[in-house]
Amino acid sequence: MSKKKLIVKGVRLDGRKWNELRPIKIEGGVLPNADGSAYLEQGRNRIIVGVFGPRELHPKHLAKPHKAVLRCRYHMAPFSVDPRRSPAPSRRDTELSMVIRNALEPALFLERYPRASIDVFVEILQADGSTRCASITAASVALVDAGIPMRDLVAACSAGKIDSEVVLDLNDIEDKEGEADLPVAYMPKLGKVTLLQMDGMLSPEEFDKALNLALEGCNKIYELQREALKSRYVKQGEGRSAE
Amino acid sequence: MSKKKLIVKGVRLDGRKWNELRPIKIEGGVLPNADGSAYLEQGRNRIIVGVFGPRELHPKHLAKPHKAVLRCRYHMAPFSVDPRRSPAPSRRDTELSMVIRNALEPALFLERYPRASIDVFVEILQADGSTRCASITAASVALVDAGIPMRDLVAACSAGKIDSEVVLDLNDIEDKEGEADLPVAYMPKLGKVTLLQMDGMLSPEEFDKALNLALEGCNKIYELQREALKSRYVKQGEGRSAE
Amino acid sequence: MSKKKLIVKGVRLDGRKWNELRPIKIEGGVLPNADGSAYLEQGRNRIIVGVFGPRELHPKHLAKPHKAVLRCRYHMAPFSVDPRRSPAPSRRDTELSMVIRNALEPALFLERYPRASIDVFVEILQADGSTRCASITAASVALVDAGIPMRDLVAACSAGKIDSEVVLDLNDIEDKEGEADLPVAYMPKLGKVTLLQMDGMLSPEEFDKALNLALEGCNKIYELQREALKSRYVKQGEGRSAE
Amino acid sequence: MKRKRISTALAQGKREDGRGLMDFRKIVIKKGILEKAEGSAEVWLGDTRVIAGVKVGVGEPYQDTPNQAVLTVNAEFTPIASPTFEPGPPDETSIELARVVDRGIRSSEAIDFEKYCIIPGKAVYVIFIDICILNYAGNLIDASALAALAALQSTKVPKYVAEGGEVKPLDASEPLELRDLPIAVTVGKIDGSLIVDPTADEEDVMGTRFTVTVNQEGNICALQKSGPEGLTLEEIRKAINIALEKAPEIRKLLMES
Amino acid sequence: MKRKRISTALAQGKREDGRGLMDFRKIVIKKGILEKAEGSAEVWLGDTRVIAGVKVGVGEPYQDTPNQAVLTVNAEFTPIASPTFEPGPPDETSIELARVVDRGIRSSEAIDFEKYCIIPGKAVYVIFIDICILNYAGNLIDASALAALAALQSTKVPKYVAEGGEVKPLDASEPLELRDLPIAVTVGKIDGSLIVDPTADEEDVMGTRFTVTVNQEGNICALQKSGPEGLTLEEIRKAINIALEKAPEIRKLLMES
Amino acid sequence: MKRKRISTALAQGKREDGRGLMDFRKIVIKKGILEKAEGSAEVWLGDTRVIAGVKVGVGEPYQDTPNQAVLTVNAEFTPIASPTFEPGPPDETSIELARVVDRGIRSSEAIDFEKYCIIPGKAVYVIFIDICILNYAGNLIDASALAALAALQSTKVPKYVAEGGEVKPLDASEPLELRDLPIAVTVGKIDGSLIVDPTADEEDVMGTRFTVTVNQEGNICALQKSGPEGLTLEEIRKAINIALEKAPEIRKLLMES
Repeated sequence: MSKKKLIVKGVRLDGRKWNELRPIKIEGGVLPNADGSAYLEQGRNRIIVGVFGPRELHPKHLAKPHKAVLRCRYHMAPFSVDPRRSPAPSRRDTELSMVIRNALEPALFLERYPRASIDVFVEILQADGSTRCASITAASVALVDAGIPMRDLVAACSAGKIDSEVVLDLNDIEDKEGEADLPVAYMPKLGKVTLLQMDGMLSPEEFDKALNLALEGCNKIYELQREALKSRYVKQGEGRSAE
Repeated sequence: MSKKKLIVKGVRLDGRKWNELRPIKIEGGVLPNADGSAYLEQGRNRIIVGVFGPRELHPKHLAKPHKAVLRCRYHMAPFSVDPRRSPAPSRRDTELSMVIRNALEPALFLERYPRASIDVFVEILQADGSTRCASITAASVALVDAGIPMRDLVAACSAGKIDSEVVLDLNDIEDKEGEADLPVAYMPKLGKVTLLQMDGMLSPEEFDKALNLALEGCNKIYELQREALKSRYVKQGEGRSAE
Repeated sequence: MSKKKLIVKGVRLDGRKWNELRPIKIEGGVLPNADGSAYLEQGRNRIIVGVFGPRELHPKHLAKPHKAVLRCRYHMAPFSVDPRRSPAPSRRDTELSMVIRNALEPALFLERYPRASIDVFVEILQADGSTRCASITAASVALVDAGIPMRDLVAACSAGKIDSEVVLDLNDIEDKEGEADLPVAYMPKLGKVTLLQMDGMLSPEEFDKALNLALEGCNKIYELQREALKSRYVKQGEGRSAE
Repeated sequence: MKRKRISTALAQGKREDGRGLMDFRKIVIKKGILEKAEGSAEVWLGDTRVIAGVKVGVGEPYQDTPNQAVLTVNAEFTPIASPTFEPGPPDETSIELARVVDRGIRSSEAIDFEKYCIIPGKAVYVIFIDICILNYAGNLIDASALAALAALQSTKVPKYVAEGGEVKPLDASEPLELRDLPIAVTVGKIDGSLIVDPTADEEDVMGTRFTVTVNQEGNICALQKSGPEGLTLEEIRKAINIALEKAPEIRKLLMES
Repeated sequence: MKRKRISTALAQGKREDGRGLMDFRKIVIKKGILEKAEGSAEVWLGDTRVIAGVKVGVGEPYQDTPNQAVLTVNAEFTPIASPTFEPGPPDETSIELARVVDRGIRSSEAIDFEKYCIIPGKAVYVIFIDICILNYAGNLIDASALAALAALQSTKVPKYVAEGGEVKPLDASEPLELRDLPIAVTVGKIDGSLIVDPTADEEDVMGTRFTVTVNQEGNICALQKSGPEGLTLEEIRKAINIALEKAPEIRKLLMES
Repeated sequence: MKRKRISTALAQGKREDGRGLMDFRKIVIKKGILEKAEGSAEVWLGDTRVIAGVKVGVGEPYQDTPNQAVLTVNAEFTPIASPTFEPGPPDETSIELARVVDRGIRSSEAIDFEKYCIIPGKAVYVIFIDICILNYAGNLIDASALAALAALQSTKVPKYVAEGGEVKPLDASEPLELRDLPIAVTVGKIDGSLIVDPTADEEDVMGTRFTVTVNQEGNICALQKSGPEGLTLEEIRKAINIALEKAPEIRKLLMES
């Protein structure tokens, strides 16, 4: 649907190469009241995640006898997008809350906490494309910050197609004007993809290329998550590619 | 409120005489998952009813210690009318759900199932006038299909006044452009009227005539219900009058 | 924000002096079904309050083990204002329900009724400015009418600033076009202010003057409340000042 | 117990409160009780107390009736009206109440909707009737229909003119023109006896509630049967006759108020 | 127990109901089943039964796409479809279902949205696809996507013309032009086995649900992974290949219906 | 226990956290933290953390103020801010918070609403202030009022022109003009002691919360008393004086941030 050129002489509008991530900053333990938390910037995305639990689930009839219930909420601040959006949840919010939950669940030992809930609340303060991936990346760090044991960290990154090229980590305009968006979440140690959606059109070959590129992005982000958890803070400078 | 002629030379716009029902098709047992079900066509009405129960009622505080709770929902598919309607329930839907419940309740032995619920869900796939009557007719068959004992079948049919004439079984345009609409539900064996509403204007004499005509219609439909229950399927051809 | 003159030659648009209350009528025990009730007219305000309780609180999980829960609802009839308003509660209604609850609570012995609720329902039939004060005045009488012991009656009255003058008991146009509105509720015997809000702009000196004026108004209204409780009915004629 | 008390009385042709089966409680009608609404009325039916307010504005017509005014009837059961009423959005009972009142007014063509069109397809009068139940002591439909009608009788319609496709308010108003006075009469059936104007206790034990709305000329302009029991043909005819007989009495009261 | 039964069958390369892992249940497609909707279709996938209705109207375009028609897909799980479905507003599952169907149609550019613009920035066609689940027996996405497409195939678009900035209806209609036929194929994973067209019981024990939507030219136009387990790269590739293979078979059925 | 600890400290003229009765916690103000909003700010008041975002658009004015911009203030208690907050629509507390912040800005006439009218009666600027509570540690009103004001200070208003009755955007913006800086100071009463800037624990045991909003010239531009206890005249005067004294200190911080 695009008319505007998104890649000019091999360079994307924000100056990146096809296989380059946006600058990323991750910080754990940013909220005093939450059991765990993380703040993430990826390009102009600003996301804060708070984790509560394992804790007693209310109302009790929703509790499960043999495992914890993982609850996720993806929520956008009214000022996070242009024009301002209503604070009431949209259908998109509902779907994203669900796919984020599905992306995180394989990493957790829910069976260890019968009758409990683990609550992951994602607040999008500013949205700039690929927010569901960034939310999963941040939530993963917040879960570790909460002291909740995990099988592996879940790292997430999108790939996509713009101006007929497969590229990494779509920003807002690339998502809206581009030809395909492929958000992926991955547990690198376990080799499992836990989020996989696609919008737009890709040939099977392009899909293969885009999936591999997204996984490279996930691996890179995985390293940043681990650094952030070691030092409580990590910032990846500009101009670093995924390879 | 009408300008357009609805009866021309004794014949209604769809070709019927004043005392003629629209073609009717009734089929029981059409839904694998429901405890009982029925599908009904009456003119261009397409209605499907599913019955569940007697079953445990949730939430429990709504249960009654000495009898079952009958719950009815009248619901129109968004594409059932023109223009498309919102799937959220309207005030009309709420009222119709209530009058349908009141029309069916006298036929049931609710006192036999304390703490239980019997749920009757009506889905209007296409609406063409007198849908509340058609819903009751179909629900009655679905209740029997569910194996729920009944004092009598409830048969329902409307009469009304169009172009100053009392006529049987109003269709959509006759309902909207006509002078009166009198939906009636009846238990023929017990001689009890369980639904009776009126919209529009009738003299006491016209009311008597219309009520009697509607009851004749109910008797005819009652036969069709019984045939449908015997053979699981009945189709009444075109051009058969209520007498 | 005002252009129109609200005081002409020392006289307000409705003929009052700066320190004059509007005509007031209070009547207790007006509703057969409520445990206590009161009807109040103040200018063109028409307010009816019903009180229920102390009674068992539903749902039970909201009950408090050591005290009663006081619940208040401020509700405007759709025809109480111009243009007609939706019957759904507005944000203003929610805030006013809360400040009315806070204004009444200090007068009640909630600790005497653990697990119970006391419900105060305010219906504004016609609104003409300072309705929150009038609601508190009426609610206080309704609580006594319900036989609920009170530390003191709560009397309420607004003061404000219009055309640069501090005046008593703002009506609708004075509230909308004036420079400040100061609603106050007071327990005269105990010397406690239980409602205090302000909208608009006052210098500290003007605030002092307005607060004192409002308290004089409260004292006057307090007398009327006591008369109403003695005789079940009181009507204060026109043209009586607060002094 | 309540049931037994009521039944025993009915068996002797009387009501719990001493009334005969065909007697209404005392009816009090006050019109024009509010200054800010375009129309208003208060009705007492024994201890049942109802206020109706009419607000008149300007808005767009419905697409399928471009030259007709819009009428909306709404009912609220305020929580002061009964210890069992809870605040909240309208439930099934208040929706039914509003719709039965609406049907009576609409079917009788009491309001000439085409007269209250300002610019066809663009601007028409929008008439809101809001019914507010202040005390519930049975027979809300009859009380509400009466209050709505009394409020309409007191209604002053603000004048507007169309100027160059725009609607301009004039500083004038005139009484709403009413072409009919439809009266709702509700008949209850308890143990096979038919009664009018049931109390709350009677409604609790009543098997059927049947409302017949009758216009000035003695025609029927709305019917609503409710409740978990059926009616025989005989009972329907009796109820219709009761309503045809009672309606003029109540209409007289309304016109004299 | 259910789990064991299903697993045992799968271990022998079979399904509980006797199907092979790559077999769909019997598919029945009926187009144009309703007269009042502009388009309609009913689809059976074994006992799963879905109706889709298409309504076409005229409305305003979105601000950021002033010369494009508006498409809205909505799904309702009616309470007749399963004893566990409750009436109420759409939940997470029905929202996801509608959005996955929507994405397939939109990404494949099956509808030329610019063609269905009437007055740029002012009036465009508004196309509603409403999906109504009548019986739930698993694999709602594939059934719903198919029903939506079949309903679009049967759709007659009423004609409108722009006259002096106003939209006028003509008494004519023409078939909706479809440029593609995107087919959704859902693959489930149970105990490491991949299967197509899962039943309700299989869905209950399934760790992952992965839907691949494939267009006419064999390109991928939507993906949706769901469920609490992950997929390996190998499994993803296999699933994609299954979809690429199955989609043309189903498209053939659709075209022949 | 908590109560006793707090009371014991207050009896000795101190706070649980070592502050004096009239000391605010550390205040940090960051303006312009978001690129996409027209204005934004983050405020820390000790551990209380609040973000305010300002969005500016164009819309219709209210009928009774046809030549004035529209201001809407909204507050959300996000569930990350406290283990006891639940997601959902605004409750009584967040509505009160938003309305108190709104009242301070409106009463001080900090924004010249008439200046931000584009076409009288048709198009005006619509200014949304959304307050997002990220961590709750008491005194949300003061923190939120401060964040809202700081966000307004950072706001760039996109320029529009009226051309032939239509609104056209220009590719330019200019800072929002603020004519005043109203500061909210909340005073709490515990056991008869007045304190400023209460913590969450202090709020739990506080009988009264009294917020005084003070403008640049030392006038009072909003008051809000809350909580289940009353105030004496003496306490009201003291609280007003505390606010008149504290407000300039906080305003200075705001202007220097």
